[in-house]
Amino acid sequence: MGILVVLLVVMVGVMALSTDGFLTERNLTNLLKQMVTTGLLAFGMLVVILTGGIDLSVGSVVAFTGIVSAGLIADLPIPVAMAVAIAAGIGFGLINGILVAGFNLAPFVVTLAALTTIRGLAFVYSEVPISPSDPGFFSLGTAMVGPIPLTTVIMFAVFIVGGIFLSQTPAGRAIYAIGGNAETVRLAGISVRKHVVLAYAISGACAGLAGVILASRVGIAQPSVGVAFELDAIAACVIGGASLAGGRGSVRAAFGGVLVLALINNLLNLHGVQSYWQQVLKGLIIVAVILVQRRSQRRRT
Amino acid sequence: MGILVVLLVVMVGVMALSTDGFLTERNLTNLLKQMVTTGLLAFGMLVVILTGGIDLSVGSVVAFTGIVSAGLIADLPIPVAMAVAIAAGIGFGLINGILVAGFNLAPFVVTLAALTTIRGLAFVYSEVPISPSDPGFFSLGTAMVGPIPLTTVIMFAVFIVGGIFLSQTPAGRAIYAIGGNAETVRLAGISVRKHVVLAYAISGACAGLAGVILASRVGIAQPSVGVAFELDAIAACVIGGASLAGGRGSVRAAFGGVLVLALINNLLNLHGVQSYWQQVLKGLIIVAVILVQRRSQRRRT
Amino acid sequence: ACSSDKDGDGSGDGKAKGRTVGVANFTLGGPYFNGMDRAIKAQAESKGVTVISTDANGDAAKLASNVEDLISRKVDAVIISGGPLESAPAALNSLKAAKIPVILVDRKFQTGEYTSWIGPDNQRIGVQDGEFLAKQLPDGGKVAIIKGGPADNSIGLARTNGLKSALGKDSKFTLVEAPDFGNWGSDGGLAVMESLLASHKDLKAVFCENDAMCLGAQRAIANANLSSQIIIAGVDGQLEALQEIAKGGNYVVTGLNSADQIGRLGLDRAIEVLDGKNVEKDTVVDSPQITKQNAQEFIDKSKS
Amino acid sequence: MTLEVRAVRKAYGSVEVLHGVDLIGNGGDVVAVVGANGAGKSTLIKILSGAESLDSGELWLDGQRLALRTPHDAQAAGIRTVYQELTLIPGLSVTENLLLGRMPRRAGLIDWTEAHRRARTLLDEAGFSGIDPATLAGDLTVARQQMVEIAKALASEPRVLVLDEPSAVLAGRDLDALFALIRRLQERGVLIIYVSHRLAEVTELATSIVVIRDGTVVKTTEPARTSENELITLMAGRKLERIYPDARPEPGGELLTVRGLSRPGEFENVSFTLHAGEIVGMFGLVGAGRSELARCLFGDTRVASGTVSLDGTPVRFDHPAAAISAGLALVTEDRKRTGMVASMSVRDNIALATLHARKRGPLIDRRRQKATVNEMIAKFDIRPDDCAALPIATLSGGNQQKSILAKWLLAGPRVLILDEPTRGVDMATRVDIYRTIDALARSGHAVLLISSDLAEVIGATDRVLVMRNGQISGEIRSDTATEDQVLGYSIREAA
Ligand SMILES: Nc1ncnc2c1ncn2[C@@H]1O[C@H](COP(=O)(O)OP(=O)(O)OP(=O)(O)O)[C@@H](O)[C@H]1O
Ligand SMILES: Nc1ncnc2c1ncn2[C@@H]1O[C@H](COP(=O)(O)OP(=O)(O)OP(=O)(O)O)[C@@H](O)[C@H]1O
Ligand SMILES: [Mg+2]
Ligand SMILES: [Mg+2]
Repeated sequence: MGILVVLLVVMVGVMALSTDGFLTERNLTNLLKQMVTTGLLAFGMLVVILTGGIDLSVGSVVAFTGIVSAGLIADLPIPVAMAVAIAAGIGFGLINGILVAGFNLAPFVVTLAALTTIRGLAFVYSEVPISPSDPGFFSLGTAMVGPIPLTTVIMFAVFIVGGIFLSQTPAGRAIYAIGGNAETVRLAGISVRKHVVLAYAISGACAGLAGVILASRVGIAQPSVGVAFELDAIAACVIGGASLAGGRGSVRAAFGGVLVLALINNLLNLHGVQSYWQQVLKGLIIVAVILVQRRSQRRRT
Repeated sequence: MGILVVLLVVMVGVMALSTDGFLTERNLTNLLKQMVTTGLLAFGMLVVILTGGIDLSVGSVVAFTGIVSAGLIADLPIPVAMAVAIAAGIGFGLINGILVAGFNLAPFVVTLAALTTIRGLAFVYSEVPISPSDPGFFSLGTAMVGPIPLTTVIMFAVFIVGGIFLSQTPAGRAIYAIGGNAETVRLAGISVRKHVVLAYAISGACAGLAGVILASRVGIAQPSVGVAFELDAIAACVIGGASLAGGRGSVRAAFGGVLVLALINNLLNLHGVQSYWQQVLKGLIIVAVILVQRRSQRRRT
Repeated sequence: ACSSDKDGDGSGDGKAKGRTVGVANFTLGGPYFNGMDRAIKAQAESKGVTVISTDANGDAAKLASNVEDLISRKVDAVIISGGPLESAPAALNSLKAAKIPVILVDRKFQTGEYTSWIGPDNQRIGVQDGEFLAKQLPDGGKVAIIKGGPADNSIGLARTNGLKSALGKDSKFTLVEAPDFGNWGSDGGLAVMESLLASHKDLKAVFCENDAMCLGAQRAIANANLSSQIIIAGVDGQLEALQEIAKGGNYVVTGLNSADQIGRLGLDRAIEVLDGKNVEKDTVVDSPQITKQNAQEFIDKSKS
Repeated sequence: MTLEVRAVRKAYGSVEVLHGVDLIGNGGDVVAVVGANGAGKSTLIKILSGAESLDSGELWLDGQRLALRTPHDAQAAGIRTVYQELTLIPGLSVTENLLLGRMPRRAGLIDWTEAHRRARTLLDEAGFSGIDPATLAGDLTVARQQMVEIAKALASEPRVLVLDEPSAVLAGRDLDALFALIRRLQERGVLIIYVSHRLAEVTELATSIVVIRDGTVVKTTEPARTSENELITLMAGRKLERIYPDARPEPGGELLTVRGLSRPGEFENVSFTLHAGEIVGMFGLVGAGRSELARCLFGDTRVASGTVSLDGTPVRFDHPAAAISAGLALVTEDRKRTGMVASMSVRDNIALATLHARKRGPLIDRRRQKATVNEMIAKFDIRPDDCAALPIATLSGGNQQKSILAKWLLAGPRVLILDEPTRGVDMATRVDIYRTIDALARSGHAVLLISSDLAEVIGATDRVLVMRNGQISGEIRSDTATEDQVLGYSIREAA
C-alpha cells in the first residue's frame, strides 16, 4: 500500500511538471469522471477476487444494463428504469454466483460464458443504440456536486461503503476468509455458498450501476459498449496488490490501482502520444508499476 | 476425459442428424481448418496453465507475428520470414516468462500488459494491413495433405509432439509438478524458473506459429487481428478439465475442448442461428458442457 | 425460413423465390453494420429470398470460415459486409472455387475477385464535411479530429483524409488529431472529447469519423458548456445524429452513408446477378450532405 | 454426559475404511484413539465432527441420537474438533480466526475492541498467553498456529473436544501447556477424544484407549492394564521385536564438516561433523533453528558466514540442485508445503527428484521408472500396495511420508538430512524408517536426524546434538544419554 501512494505521488508530480494541462480544473474533472466506470467495476471485481474467483462478464453487463435502462424509460419513470436495469445486473451476478458456488464450476469459464451470453442478450434487447429523448436520463451522468461530478461522488460512496462492508461486517470478513480457506469457513458454520453468491451479486450490481451511469453520461446506450472493461478492472485490483488466488487485497489499494490506470491514460493523452505507442507504453508502465511494488513488498518481508 | 468423448459423440450425432450440411466433405474440411488457430493457442495455453499461470497475450502475438511475417517477405525468403516471426513469438514468451518466474510477478497482469504492448507494437510495425503479392506466402495456409489441410496436420503434430513432451520428458513432468507445488519441485533440485520460462516460450511459439498460419490462410495480415483469442484458448483448456490453479490438465482433453468449441460454432452456423442468439446460445452451451463434466467428475470420486 | 408461398408485393421476381443468399458480416458490433444486415434481410423478405446471416465478430479468419460454412450450406450468392477489412483473399478464393457470386457492400476490397461492389465514397464524405465546416467558420480556427481506430482502419483514414484535403490547405485552420481512438462508439467519443477539451480550449469544430462518436463528443462539449463555441461534423446519418442536426444545435452536418440503402441495393444486385443480368461492376452510392435544411426529410425517410 | 459411537461404517468409493467402529466416553474422560497410519482414525473423527457422513451406524450423545449432516450440526451438539491439518486462514488475524462466524457486533458492524478482548481471554484461558491476538495467523509458527486451533475449538465451550494429533507439532513447554489444558478441561467435565502416535503421552493422559487396526476396533483398554509394547503389537497386528536397530559399528571418516556456520536471526556459529556410517540426532525445542540450519545446508538459503565441506573439500551450494548433485538429500518437516505435489500420483512424486535418471533418448523410460518406483513402494511397504497411480493426497499421512523418503533414496544421497521424518507416523512405520536409515548408515551414508521426539532422537542415533536459540548447546553419545540430559541442554539458560 505504502509504495502505491509513493508511486501515485511521483506520477502526479511528473504530470504536473511535464504538462501544463494536468493541473487545470477541467483536466482534473475529466480524470474524476473517467475513472468512475473502471472504479465501480474494480470494486465489484475486488470482492469477487477476494473469494478466489474472477468476473469476466462485467463489460457485457455494462452494455446490457445501459441499453435496458435507456430502453425502459419509454415505459417507466427514470429512477425505476434504472433500478430495474441494476437489478438485472444483480440477477446476472446471482446466476454467476450460483453456477460457481452452487455447482462448483470454475469462475473463469462461467463468467466467460456469461460474457458471451449477456453480450448477445444486449443485442437481442436492441440491435441499435437507444438515445432517450427525456433529458432527465442524462442528469445522473452529468450532475455536479460542487466541483465534483455526481458519478464520482457515487463511486467514492461505493468505495467507502464497500470498504466498511469488507472490513467491518461479518459478511465482508467472511468473503476475505473464504478466499483464504473456504473449508475452514464452512466448518465455522458460515455458508460459503451464500457469500460467494453475494460477492458475484455485488459485482453484478456494480457493473449494473456502471452501465446505467455510462449510458446516462454518454447520453446514448449502445449494445456494443464495454468490451474488455473487465481487463482494466482486474488490472486495477492486481496493481493494488490483490492476489488472484483470493483472500488478499484491500479496497484502498484497489482504488490506488484505479488511479494509477487513470493517470497513465491521462499522462499519455496529455503528452499527445500516438494511440498505438500509448498501448506500447501503457503495457510497459503497468509492468514497471508492479515491478516496483513487488520489490518493495519483498524488502518488507 | 471419458465424459468429454461422450459429449463429443453426442454433439456430432446431433449435428449429423439435424443438418444435412454437417457430414459433407466441405464442411468437415472447414471444421478441420477452423480449429487450427484455437488449437495451437490452446496447446500453448495449456502448458502455461499447467504451471499455474495464464497467457493473455497470445492474441496480440498472433497479430504481431502475422504482420511481421507478411512484411518481411519483401526482403527475406518466405520460410525465413516466417521463422523470424515465430522467433519473435518465442521472444515475447521468454519476456513474459522471465517477468513471471524471474521477478515473481502475477502472470495475469504481466501478460495483460504484454497483450497491450504487443498489440501496440503490431501497429507500430505496420498501421495498415499487409497483403503479400507473392502467392508462395499463401501456400502454408492453403495446401492440402490428401483430404486434410496442411495447417490441420501441423496442429495435430503440435498436439502429438506436445503430448509426448508433457507426459514423457523430464521437463514436461516438471511443468506439471510446478503447477502442483512449486516449492516441492524447487527442493527436489529442479529449476522452477527455467521451466516456467520454457512454458511461456512454448506458448509464445504456438501463438507465433498460429499468427503466421492465420496470415497465410486469410491471405492478408492485419495488426488488428486476434482480439480475444486468448479467451477461446483458455475456455478450451478448462472445458478439457484443466485447472487454472495449475498441475491438472491433459493434452488430449484440451484438444477435446477445442473440438467442442469448434462444433458449437459449426452447429450454430449450420443451423443458421442469428448472430446475437449464437452468442447467447454459445455461452449457455459452454455452461451446459462444464456442468455435465462436473457432474460426471463428482460421480467418479 | 422467410420464403413464403404467397405472392409478394409485386416487386418479387418469380425466379428469386427459393433462393438463398448468405451474408458474411465482419462485425455486427456497431449500428452501421447492424443496419446493413437488417436492410439486407428486410429486402430479402420482400423479395422472397432466404437469407443466412453470419457474424465474424471482427475476426478475419472467422469471416473466412463463416464463408466456408455458407458454402457448405449451398447458398446461391454471398454478400460480404467487410467492415474495415482491406481484403479477404481466403474468403474470395473459396467463393471463386465454389463458383458463387460475391457482392461486396460498403467495403470494396483492394485485392481479390468479386462480382460487384456497392458502397460509398468515404473520402468524398470527408471532403464534403470539410467544405461545409470551412463555410461555417469563415475565420478559420482549430478543428479537432476524432478517429475510430485502430490505425489500420482505412474507412476512417479515407474520411479523415477527405477532411484534411478540404481544410488542410487553408492556413486559417489548425487540425488537431486526438491521440487516442474513439473506437467508433459514443462512449469513446465522449472520453476522447473530454481529454481533447482539457488541452484545447479554443476548438472551433470537431470532426468524427462516424456519428456515434460525434454524439458522445457533443455531450462532452455540452457538459463543458462549449456548445455555442464548437460545431460538430459527422459521417453516416445515424438517426440520433439526424435528430440533433434537425434541432439546429451545434451538430451541423453529416454525410449520409446509408446502410439501409446500400444493404437493399446489395441484395437487389445479388438477385440481378443470379438472374444472369449484366450488372455494373462498381456502384458508388451517393452520400448526400445532411444539414439542418434537409435533416427532417432524411428522418422521415428512415422512419418509413 | 455420554458419547457413544455404535457400529459406524464408512467407505470412500468402493473401499470401506471403517468396518463397524464402537467407542464410548463420558464427561471428564480422555479417550485415546490409537492406530497405524491409515487405520481410519481421522475418518472416524471427521464423522464425529460432521465433516463426513457415515454410511451406517449410530451416534448417541446423552441418550439422543445424533444426525450430523454438517459440521454445524456437530457444533450445535457441542462437539468441536481440532483437525490434523492446520485450517487457520493465514490472511486473517488470530482474533478473527478464533471468533470466525461469531464476531461481536455493534450496530451491525464488528466491534473490534470487544473481539480482541474476547480473543485475549480465550487464549489466556487456554494457557497460550504468549500469542498476540492482533497478529495474522499466517505469521505464526506452526506450533502457535496449532495452539490457536485449540483455543478456537474451546471458544464455543464444547462438551466434547476432539483432538487429532494435536501434539505432532508441539514440544517442550508448549506440550506441557497442552497437557495442563486437557487436565483442566477434564475437571470441567469435557469429554476429550485424543488421537496420537506418541504412546507415552497416551498412557499418561488417557482414561481409556481404543486401538483401531484397518478400520476395526481391536481392543478397548485402560493405561493401567496395558503397556506401550502391547499397544504397538495391537496396532501393527504383529509383534515388533525391537523398535530401534542394534548399535552400528564405529563410523568411518568425516563426510560432512560444518564450521562456524551462521545466518543472522536463524542460527549462529554452528559446528559439527557427520561421519560416514553415522546417524546423528539433533534435538531442540520449536524455534531452536534446526529446520533453518537444514535448509541452509541444503543450499535453499545462503550461508552468511562459516564453511561446509564434503569429503574434506569446501562446498557452497547456491541452490538445492547443487546440493543434490553433491549427494545431499533433505526430507523437510512440512510434508504438505514442501514435501509432495498433492495433485500428482504417488509414482510421479517418488520419481520427482530423479526425472533424468532413467531415460531413453530425451524421453523418460517409463517402464524402468515404473519398475523402480514399484520396488520402492514394496520396500517401504507404502499402502495401499497398488497406490502407484493414485494421487498422493489420498494416502494417509504416514504413507505420504514414506513416499517422500522413497523419493530421496532414489536420488542416492550420501548425506541424508531428515527433518521430523516421523511426525504423524505410526510406530510400525517408524520402525521401518529406522531400519531403512540404519541400513543406509551401515552402507557408508551419513544421516542427520532432526527430531522433537526425545526417545527417538536418542534411540535411533549414535550421537545427539542439541540446539537452543540457534546454537549447538550440547552433544552427547546416544548410548549413554538420558532424556533428562538432552532436554536439559535444550532449555538451560546460556552460561
Ligand atoms: N477422501 C478420501 N478418499 C479416498 N480415500 C480416503 C480419503 N480419506 C481417507 N482415505 C483413506 O482412508 C483410510 C483411512 O484414512 P485416515 O486418514 O482415517 O487414517 P488415519 O488413521 O488418520 O492415518 P494417519 O495416522 O496417517 O493420520 C486410508 O487408507 C486413506 O487412504
Ligand atoms: N513466521 C513464519 N511464517 C511462516 N512459517 C513459519 C514462520 N515461522 C516459522 N515457520 C515455519 O513453521 C515451522 C516450525 O517453525 P519453527 O522453525 O519455529 O520450529 P521448528 O522448525 O520446529 O524448530 P527448529 O527450528 O528447531 O526446527 C517451520 O516450517 C517454519 O518454516
Ligand atoms: Mg489421520
Ligand atoms: Mg523444525
